[in-house]
Amino acid sequence: MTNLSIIDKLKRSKILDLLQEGKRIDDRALDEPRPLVIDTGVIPHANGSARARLGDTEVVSGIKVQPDKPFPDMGDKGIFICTAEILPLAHPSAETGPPQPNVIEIARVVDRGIRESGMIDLSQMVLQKDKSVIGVFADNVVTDHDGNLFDACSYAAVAAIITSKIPKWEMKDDKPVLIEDQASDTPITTIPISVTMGLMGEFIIVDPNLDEWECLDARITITTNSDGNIVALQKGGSDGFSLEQLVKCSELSIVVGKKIRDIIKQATEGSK
Amino acid sequence: MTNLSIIDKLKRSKILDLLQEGKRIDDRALDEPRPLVIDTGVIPHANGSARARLGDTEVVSGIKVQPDKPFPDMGDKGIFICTAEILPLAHPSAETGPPQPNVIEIARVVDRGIRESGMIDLSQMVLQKDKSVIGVFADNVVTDHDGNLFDACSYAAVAAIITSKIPKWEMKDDKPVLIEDQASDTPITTIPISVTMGLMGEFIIVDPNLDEWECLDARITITTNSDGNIVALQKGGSDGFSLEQLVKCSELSIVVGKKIRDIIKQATEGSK
Amino acid sequence: MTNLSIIDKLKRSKILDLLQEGKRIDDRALDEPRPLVIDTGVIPHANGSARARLGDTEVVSGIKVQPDKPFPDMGDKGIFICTAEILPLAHPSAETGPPQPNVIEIARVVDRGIRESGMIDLSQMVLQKDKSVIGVFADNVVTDHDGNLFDACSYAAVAAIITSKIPKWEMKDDKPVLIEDQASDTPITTIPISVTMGLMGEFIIVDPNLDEWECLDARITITTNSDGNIVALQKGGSDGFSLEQLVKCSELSIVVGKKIRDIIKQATEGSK
Amino acid sequence: MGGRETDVVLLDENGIRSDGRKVNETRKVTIKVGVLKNADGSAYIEFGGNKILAGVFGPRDVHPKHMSNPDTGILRVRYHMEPFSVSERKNPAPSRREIEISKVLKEALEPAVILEKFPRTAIDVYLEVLQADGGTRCAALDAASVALADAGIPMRDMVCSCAAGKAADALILDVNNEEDQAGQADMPIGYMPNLGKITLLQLDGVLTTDEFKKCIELGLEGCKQVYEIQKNALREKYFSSGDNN
Amino acid sequence: MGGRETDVVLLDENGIRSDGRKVNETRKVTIKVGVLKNADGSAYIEFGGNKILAGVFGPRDVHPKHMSNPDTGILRVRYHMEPFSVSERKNPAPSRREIEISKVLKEALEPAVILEKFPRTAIDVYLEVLQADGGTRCAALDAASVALADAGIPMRDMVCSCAAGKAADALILDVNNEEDQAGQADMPIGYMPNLGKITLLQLDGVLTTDEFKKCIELGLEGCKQVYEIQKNALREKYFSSGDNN
Amino acid sequence: MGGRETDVVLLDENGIRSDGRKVNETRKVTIKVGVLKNADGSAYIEFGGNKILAGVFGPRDVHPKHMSNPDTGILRVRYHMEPFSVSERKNPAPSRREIEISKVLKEALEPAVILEKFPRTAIDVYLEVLQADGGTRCAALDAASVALADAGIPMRDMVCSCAAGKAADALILDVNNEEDQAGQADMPIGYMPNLGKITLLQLDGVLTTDEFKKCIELGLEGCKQVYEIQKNALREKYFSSGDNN
Repeated sequence: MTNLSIIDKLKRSKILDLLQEGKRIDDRALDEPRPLVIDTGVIPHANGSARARLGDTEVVSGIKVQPDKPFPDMGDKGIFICTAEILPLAHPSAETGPPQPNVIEIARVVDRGIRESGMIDLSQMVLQKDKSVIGVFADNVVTDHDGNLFDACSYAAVAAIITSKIPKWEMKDDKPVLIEDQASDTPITTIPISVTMGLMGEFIIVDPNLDEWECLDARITITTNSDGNIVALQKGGSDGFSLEQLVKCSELSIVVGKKIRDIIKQATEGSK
Repeated sequence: MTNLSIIDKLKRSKILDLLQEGKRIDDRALDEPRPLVIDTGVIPHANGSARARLGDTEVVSGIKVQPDKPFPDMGDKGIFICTAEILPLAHPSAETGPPQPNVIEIARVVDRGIRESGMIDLSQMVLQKDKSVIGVFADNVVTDHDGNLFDACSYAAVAAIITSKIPKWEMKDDKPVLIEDQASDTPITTIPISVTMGLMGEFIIVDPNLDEWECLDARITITTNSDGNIVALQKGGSDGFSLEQLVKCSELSIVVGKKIRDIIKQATEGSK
Repeated sequence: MTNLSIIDKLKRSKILDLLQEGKRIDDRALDEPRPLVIDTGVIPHANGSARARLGDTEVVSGIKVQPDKPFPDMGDKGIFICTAEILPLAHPSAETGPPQPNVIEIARVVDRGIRESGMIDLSQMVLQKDKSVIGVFADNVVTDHDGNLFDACSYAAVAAIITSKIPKWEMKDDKPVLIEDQASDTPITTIPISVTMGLMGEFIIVDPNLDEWECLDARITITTNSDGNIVALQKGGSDGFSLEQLVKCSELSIVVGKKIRDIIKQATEGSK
Repeated sequence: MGGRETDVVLLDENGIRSDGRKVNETRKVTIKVGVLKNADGSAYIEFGGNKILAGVFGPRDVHPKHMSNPDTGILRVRYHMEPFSVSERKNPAPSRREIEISKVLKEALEPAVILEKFPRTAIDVYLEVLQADGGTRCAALDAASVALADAGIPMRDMVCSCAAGKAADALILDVNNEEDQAGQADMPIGYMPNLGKITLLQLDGVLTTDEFKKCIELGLEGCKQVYEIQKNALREKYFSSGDNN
Repeated sequence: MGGRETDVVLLDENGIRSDGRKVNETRKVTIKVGVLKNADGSAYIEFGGNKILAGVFGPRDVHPKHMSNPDTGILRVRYHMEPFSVSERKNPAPSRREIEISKVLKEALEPAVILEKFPRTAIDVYLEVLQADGGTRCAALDAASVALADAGIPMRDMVCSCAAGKAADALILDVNNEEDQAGQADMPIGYMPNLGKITLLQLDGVLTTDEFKKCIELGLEGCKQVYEIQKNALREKYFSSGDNN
Repeated sequence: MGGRETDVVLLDENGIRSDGRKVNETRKVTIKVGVLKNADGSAYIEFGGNKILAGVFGPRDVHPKHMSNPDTGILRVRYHMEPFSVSERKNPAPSRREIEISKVLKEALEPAVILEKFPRTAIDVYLEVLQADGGTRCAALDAASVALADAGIPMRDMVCSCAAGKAADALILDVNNEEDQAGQADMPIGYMPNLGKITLLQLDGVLTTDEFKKCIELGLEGCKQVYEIQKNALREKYFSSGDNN
């Protein structure tokens, strides 16, 4: 906490005072995420797309599907790559240039949640073993930044993937050739949902907004799958958690995750 | 104009006073380019080369011709790539390091003038459709900078291309193999000439030198082909043109372009 | 010398005073290198490795052997690439980021000594002419920096190469396939040893430590092979040598080089 | 103007283009103002299939300081395409094309923005292409002007922008992606109607001088149509409450 | 958790792992303190096949100055792999993975280091992986704590670290490279035993909530074992002369 | 010294080299002074097929300031090859080879330039290889010295440079590209004749100690010949008006 500015320290003290009374700065319950609105098909030329608005944080995710080479030693699987970028119009403090460590972390945590859950059945995406596979690229751009980019990017990417279509390619002369108008649904096995929680003093708050985010002691992102199992996790921030706090977070991640999953399911149902 | 330094403002006011009297700072007429001297064959090891000296601006252009992969979806055409660099010895203000936006603009405007005119018949430069084509690289280096690099680079590149030879390759085992001593003339269909004009107050001046360049209101580069048609155009600078001014510029670009084209034709004739 | 700081000038004057009396700041003779300790096999997972401790300068060298494409026009030879990096924990002044010119020079001088001596018989490392060859990568990392990184990196790399093994690959379907448990000794033809000497005033000192290094007038690195011939040489620093001084340096490089070669031979004998 | 071979009929016997438009008709343009919470001004434009977001910050301090100008504010413009905005996924690093367009758009906006009022500061315009469909630079310029106005930046005029060009030997307004690929000329134009100044002008392709003049005139008509849409979008945000409630 | 197919039996019928360990057994860990001459503090750890060097500089001045904080010191951590540390030679440029791990390790160490005492300065921790064998981030964190202590940096506690995970349907301590490739879950944990705080926690793989809790508890046992080794290593350097001579 | 196989006879039975020279003969060298308008000093050298432009600026201010030295001026040298200067088009980004040669040439020039006279300033030497034909670093060094003199920079002596080497078992002066590719040794030498100091010395290839000494001596003969050409070039620019008019 010592690395906070004076303004952030004052903010933190005000937020903590409210938390003592069981309240949050934007009147939410401690375990209540901000309203989530998912719009799909926002980039019709992409193979899949979605806009997630989580409170005042907004992310657009576009999916591109194209043939690629497999990763080494993974010749029997398609590839999945997830990126994130905070567009400079998303916040006065956002910077252009090569991605900073905090943005790399967001991209990798979102990527791992999707990858480790096995959400996309990548074994169905091989054109020719060891030579040519289908690649799914999920690029997330933050257009408005009001905190908790982990979850907003994750929800946008997951919704975009659910609604995405895989074009058909056939191998000809060792090269993949596109077969027009034969796209099929992306093979989805589960819906991974990340839930990010902040620690401030002894309080655990779900989906911190930017004011809260800037004066958290620590944070944790837990991703669960449709079966209610934990598939990925990332601790961050300058303090630590007790074992009890972590157990509480894991329980929260399942309860909150279920609600979010339902919202995403509903939003993406029509567009399949 | 507000972003000019005090010195540039004084310079601008002096240049404008002269223009009111129909004079330029170096005694040229408003529609008169600086003397152009073209030397060809200055880099004998290259496949083509030329030095253009436009007043005190000097550019060396070297052509390298080598097999390459075609651009995607352009498998039935050779490739043409044009670069520009202001060498640090060209001016005290020139910087080393990755190319700045102004240099990228120069390279792209010169490139477009040559490409859009269809100067080189790239359809004759295919070794194997979709797999292997001939690439023509025109690299322009500015060795002395006294303004209007657009035209100086363009003239050097065009002269170098006219004098260039294409070596012969044949496909063997899917790879291009050089056939020695069988170079042929580069297939030229037209000679594109760019003419850059500056706007200062109400005056349009052709081929601004560096003193003029630094206090222009706006500028325009118009490239015309041997038939006297316009093939490329780029407006720059911090002000705008009226429609009448643009029509006048288009007329100037044809008249001046014709004179320049004659100089380049004459300079390159011997070396073909 | 004028580009020395005041501290360095005082240090230089003290070192010079001692040299007048035939002494060095760490009590060595002028032609005496620091104690050299070579440990091999320090990175068992690599194909070869060694740690060289030269006085308080320490370098770890690891060898990776893997199939690669040959250099253009060198299709009948394997490739050898040598790098160097001063790890930031090696010295308070070491910087992270892309390699600085002084580090690039070290890597290239070490590389040339090994390459020009023909130490590794690269003609034995071809899998398929012009298509696939074996590459030997010698990466040197400096873990403690007390001057004369040229020699410390060179000794570590040479020892690591001597102890390295080349796995066996066979070509199948135009691709190299690893044959397990068939590694053979790297074919060594000679042992190149670099000896770096500093010039201060009229004195030539062998293997300058960091205090000496920082106030040298000039330096020279001479690499000799097992036959006592000179195979590579690099002058550096802000002054020059007389012909007589260079002849003396060449003699020193052979005498000192022989001693160092014996140490490395002994250290690597067991591990072959 | 790739001049690529294609089977598409760019103009049919009735003078109707491949997407159903007449030669002097623009695609559908819609602009929304103030779509972002954090930017000082913002706009979202759909121009045919183009979808572009513009955000403006400033006037604000310049870092590093030596980039600032004690006599005037500076305008900085970044045009950027999202990886998913084009048919082949775009590498996230800025391309030479994006760098050039950023510079051209900056110089198209500078004549409009009254920068002298804000010495030592910068006004930053960020243009994000979410979906590209031919003519992104014109659409981006339109959105940028509106976002600058939304940010309360004093302006001499708004810059409106539309391309004109040539396809199937006819001069056409607002060149779409197909016409850009297979057509004969594409000329993006930026215009300040009140001042009568053309601040953006580029051309790829071949035009006679006569066609050149007519092509500009055609393009200016398109610009003026867009200008009305820009003004309506601003009016809607700032005056709609009075009208509708 | 690539879940790659493999012929390796990760756990035999007697509950013995492929490298001969029991499920609740760590690999061999040895730590040497003060191995570098120039660093203010240093440590070398061998954790199974991992070989990692940690060096600490500071508190020292920050360049450029504007990166410093007038209220507190800052901690900077770089985790870096040598090109020869992994089976396929690694490109020397820092990977996205290395950048993320550097950040995660920094945030795992920050709770331990008393930075407020050194305003305007930086403490730099450099972690060099000479050989990687699964679990490098845990081993690097262990070495970092010891090197910080060796540098005399005041700390609230030392951070000790060890992974737990799941393979062949059993929870296992200290996941090795083979188990990481073919197993079901890998969860690196960093812990401050005296304060009872978990400062590093990541997870790849699938666990039920019940397994999650048990897995942390198993991992904390491993952490505590490493903690003793860390303390012994420091004791050996600073107090061995009295004992042995 | 690639030692590549080749059909070329590097030395015939009469001791004549593949390009017609004797073993102790340099290629043709011509130097022109003051060829650039904007540089403070400049020179253009043709050394055999090498064509190199040298430009000098300074003494001038150093940016950023902290790179300057309050006790002395600093010399900065950039050696750079144009993309079209070599047979395979060169990538425009500076290669490791160019960075090393820049450093070596800087250290070859430093002994000659009286930098103490210009504290806090920089003298910049830019060397542009328009066409390369073996021995570019020597030719660049020759041009650099002349350009420094043309810029009026005070010098202790001019550095002249020429390579010696070994091919077909004979020691040869001024190794050309063919001899560099197929020969046995190449040793670039830089020399200040008045001070008797060798300021550039590198070697690729194999020499006995005896050959080493003879090779330097041969190279120094070449250097001295170039020295005369350098002086004549300067004389021609600065004193030719008196002689010729």
